[in-house]
Amino acid sequence: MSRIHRTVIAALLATAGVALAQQPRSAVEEIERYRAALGDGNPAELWEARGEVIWKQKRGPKNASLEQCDLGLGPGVVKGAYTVLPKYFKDTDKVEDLESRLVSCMVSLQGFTPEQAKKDPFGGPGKKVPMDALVAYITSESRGMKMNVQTTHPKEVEAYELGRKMFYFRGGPHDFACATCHGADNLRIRLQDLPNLTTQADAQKAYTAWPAYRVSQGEVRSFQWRLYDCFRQQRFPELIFVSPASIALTTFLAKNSNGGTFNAPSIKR
Amino acid sequence: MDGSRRRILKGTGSAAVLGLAMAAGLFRTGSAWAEWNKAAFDTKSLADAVKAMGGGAPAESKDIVITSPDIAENGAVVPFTIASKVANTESMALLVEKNPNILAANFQIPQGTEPWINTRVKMGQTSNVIALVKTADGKFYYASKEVKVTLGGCGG
Amino acid sequence: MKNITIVVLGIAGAVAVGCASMGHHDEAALGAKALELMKASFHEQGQAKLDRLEQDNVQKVCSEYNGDKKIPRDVAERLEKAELANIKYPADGKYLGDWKNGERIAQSGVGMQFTDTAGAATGGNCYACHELTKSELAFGTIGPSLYNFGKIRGYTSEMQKYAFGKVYNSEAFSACSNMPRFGHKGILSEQQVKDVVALLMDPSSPVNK
Amino acid sequence: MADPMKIRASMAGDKVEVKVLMSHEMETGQRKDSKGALIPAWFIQNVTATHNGKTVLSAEWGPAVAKNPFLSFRFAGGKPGDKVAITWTDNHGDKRTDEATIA
Repeated sequence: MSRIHRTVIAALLATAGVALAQQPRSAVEEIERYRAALGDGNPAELWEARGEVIWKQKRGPKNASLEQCDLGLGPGVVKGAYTVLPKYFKDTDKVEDLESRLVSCMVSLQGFTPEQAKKDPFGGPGKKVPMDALVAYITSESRGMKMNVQTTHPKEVEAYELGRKMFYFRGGPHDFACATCHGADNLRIRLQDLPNLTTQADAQKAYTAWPAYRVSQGEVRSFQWRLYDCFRQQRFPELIFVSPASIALTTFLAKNSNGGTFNAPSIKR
Repeated sequence: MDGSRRRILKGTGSAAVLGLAMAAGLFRTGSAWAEWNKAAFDTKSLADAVKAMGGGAPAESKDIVITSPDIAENGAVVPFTIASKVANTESMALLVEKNPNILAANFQIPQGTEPWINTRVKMGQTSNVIALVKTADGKFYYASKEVKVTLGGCGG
Repeated sequence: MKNITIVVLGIAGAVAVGCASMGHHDEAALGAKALELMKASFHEQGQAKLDRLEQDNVQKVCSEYNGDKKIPRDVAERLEKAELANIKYPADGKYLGDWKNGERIAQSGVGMQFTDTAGAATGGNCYACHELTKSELAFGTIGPSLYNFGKIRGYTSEMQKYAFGKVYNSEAFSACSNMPRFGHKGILSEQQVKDVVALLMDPSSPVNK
Repeated sequence: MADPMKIRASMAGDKVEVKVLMSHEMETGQRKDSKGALIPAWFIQNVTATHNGKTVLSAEWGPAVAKNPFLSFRFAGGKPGDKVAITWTDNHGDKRTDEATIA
């Protein structure tokens, strides 16, 4: 698959020919136009609408909705909640990101087992899962608001520091760490720009653009999915959904984006 | 989108709603509803597509404008706006020359509706894209532009 | 109330000075804890087993020196020397393979992910990070441009050997380089490394046009 | 049953601009699944838009229309408070109708 894509790029850029060779950024500019054209009418809105329905729907053994779930700003407050996550929650005595918090609420409010609540973390072709829709809905309710992740509780401090260690952790057959690709300014893989997640400006730009509707997959992808797929490309084993490491790394990245204006679900290639 | 402005008709497959839709004049004629020009959607070339739509040789026209990025970051979703200033435009179609079947979509433009459509199609590879206009007197006109398809990302 | 405020500020203060105040011991303890956390947070899938989280010396050392914390010269030299010792140069003394194969390897990023078929031919994905030929404009910039690699440096056997060693184990020449150790880690076979060397060093390769 | 559409209808000068997102796989019939078997075609074939009962747009689509389709068009004669209804039918015979009020 990817080999075919490579060939496609090679072939088209070759046929694009001299003009492109003289002005290599013009290809990048056209891709900017492409992204702008998709901005109006993001299919993520379909997930947001479905998520709002699921949020209010009575489900699970307790036949209850999630409406009383405390996402960090108090029970039932959805507006702005994503800007303070991940966060320490007293009831679970854990730092939780949005996805793990939803799992906790599905267990405590709706009576699902943790296994049931975590069973389908990501959607796929012909497979719609509640988690993607809930994430799309809840994050959309923080659009336009500033990221404001706090590390006041010792467990929040610890999660941030552990996330930082993980960010620089080199491993696997390729010796890759997150920092290999996301630790310096103005780098790119092929033609894809790489945010430097250790700087505030880039971290803000990157973190506030997830979740995203990926046109290549026709799905809304959550931040948990973003980390899952990064580690796949890092040649690491499979990241477990809402695992402590995934939450620690999210805490590190989310806090680095503080002050950035949240603008997702977005739309990406 | 403001949820309060949107009313959703539940159970749209039901006979009741179907009856409602019919009463509302949703169906232009008895079976117009199910009209889908299979022959046109099976064609591989512009000439064959026009033929399947009941026309002769189409003429190139500067009164048809295709707006799209010259390079698509992903062929799965390529945005297009097609607009026609051809007098008495009755329908507008979007065709992708190198797709397995050339015709992507065809729009009937009734009186009062602007000959202007914005939609998104799939492109298997870099290709010419054609906007095809049919006028009320059965004549066909077209314009085309090339769109290059890439796929970025980490690879592997 | 006042007391609580002071406690909270105390913690926040500790965070603010965080990295600077933390000694080697703290960082090491934190690293051990992070590894423990990771081991509990991944599971094996396909060819990607949990042993991929077991760091070798290079990975361990290079995880510590990041951001503004540069690797001390003596540590770097020790690391490079140890890595140089484990390069297996070709027994036949020939370093150049087929540059056309090398180009295919440079284009392909397939291999070693848990979604890849184990044992299937892998790529080097050189273009992901390097400019190599003028015909491929979709190149990355994590590594330097390698265009005209041989032409600039000269088509000598010493340079061929250096290129082989660099692709085989980059850490032997530049401690904590971001470049994978393609030969040492078994990502590419000896023949594949030779093919990539040919892409860089063969006068007829498009890299040198 | 298919998910609801998202319909936005608003005045753009003297015309009504309609923007619709539909939830649909738009499977081409050319893709293979992980086992190499062809995934059958499944796509919206007909779309009709009405304003106060009068057809303002009708379309025939092939499988080349992108997944989760987006469509925008403009028509004259509408005013705020009027209703716009959109109906799609796919090649399985599934239908969906949703309605929006012009803002």
